[in-house]
Amino acid sequence: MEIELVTFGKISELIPNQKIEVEASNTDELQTNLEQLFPNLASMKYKLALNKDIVQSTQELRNNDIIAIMPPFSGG
Amino acid sequence: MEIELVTFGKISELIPNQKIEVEASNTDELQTNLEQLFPNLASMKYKLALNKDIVQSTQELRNNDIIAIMPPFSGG
Amino acid sequence: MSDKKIKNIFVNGPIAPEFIAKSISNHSSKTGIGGHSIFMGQVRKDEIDGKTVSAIDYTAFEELALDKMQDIREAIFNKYPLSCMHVHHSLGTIYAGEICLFVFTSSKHRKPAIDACDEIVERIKSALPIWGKEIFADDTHRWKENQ
Amino acid sequence: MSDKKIKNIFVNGPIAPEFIAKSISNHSSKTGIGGHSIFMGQVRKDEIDGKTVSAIDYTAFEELALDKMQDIREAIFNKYPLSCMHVHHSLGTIYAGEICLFVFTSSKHRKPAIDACDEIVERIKSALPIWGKEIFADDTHRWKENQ
Repeated sequence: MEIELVTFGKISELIPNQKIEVEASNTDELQTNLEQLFPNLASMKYKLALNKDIVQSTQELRNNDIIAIMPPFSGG
Repeated sequence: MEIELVTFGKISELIPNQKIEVEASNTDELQTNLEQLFPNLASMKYKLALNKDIVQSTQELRNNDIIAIMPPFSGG
Repeated sequence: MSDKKIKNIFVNGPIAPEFIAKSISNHSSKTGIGGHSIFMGQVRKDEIDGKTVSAIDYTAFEELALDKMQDIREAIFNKYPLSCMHVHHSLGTIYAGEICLFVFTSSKHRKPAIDACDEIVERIKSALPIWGKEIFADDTHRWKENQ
Repeated sequence: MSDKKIKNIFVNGPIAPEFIAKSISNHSSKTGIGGHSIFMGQVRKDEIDGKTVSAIDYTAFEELALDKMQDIREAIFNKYPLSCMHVHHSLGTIYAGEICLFVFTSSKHRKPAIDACDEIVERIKSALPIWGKEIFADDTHRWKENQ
């Protein structure tokens, strides 16, 4: 299925926003896929958000879901 | 000897600034004198200052000393 | 998510002292307030490996940040007896010496305003998806990390 | 007593938001500052035994207060790594809704500014010989007492 990747901060310099085809039924599987697609990611600290909710434990994926990849926050 | 009384806050409404003759060699004796002269004072919470230093323990008095009578602070 | 209207906290560019003054004077009609607490974050001209920070460029995942801020707002109002709470965070390029964060709390007595302001700042730094890119004088950059 | 120049903290009348804005913008050239903390006291329109406070009239034993404030200033600078500290307290009649106390601290990181500001406010309330007379709408009054 297709998902939309949105990236922020330092990670936006490595992975541009894009739509990708993935074989993943949940966010845990997606994370493994992403780290294969983008090997840099494996060594970085990041969180995922699914359709604007931060992923705390694995969530099911649907076609056209939006996945944000977020490095550690540094606001304030 | 003569001392100068300076009063503040609520106490300034009861005891105006004035010079008084006292028989007192230190601030403890003075306090007793003051509470006889101004009976209202005995039932009030207050601190004395001698020449702009707050009296923590008894201090010797000299002629023309300035004694401030201060009710509890309420700044801020 | 609550049904309450989501407040925007983001402003483009630095937060001007005049904006802060206006915000303070807006509270003069709220005569139940006895204490106001304010925190302001200012961009530092840090020196890092011999290079000088000239500005921070802030970006955010705005929708998620505003949702998270709404959660913080509700938690803080439940925890402290506040009269008011205002939060503003800059986006875009903020030069050293300029203000990038403004948190303003008010309450009847001083303690809740002070404690709430402190807690809001901590929560903003840890929970809001905002990123600061430190721009050096030579136009290179480094992504900031909160400790 | 120290040999340092004693700073005045007293202003006649309320502290204007524009004064606060000016004070904030004076710090934009101090680019080592990362966090500012401000506390402001505002006069409340309290209701006491059916009467409404319309203003507080502040008086002080000014010389003693400035000496004590100097002690506080030195203790705070010894305890916290501050860049700046500013304190202003009103004298005279301050109407409900107006600002009577302004404490402003700045430091490289946020924590010292926040903690110092909090401690300064506590110390001002307990140690400075200042008295507030609450003036009611009917022109009677009551002397305020800090809890």
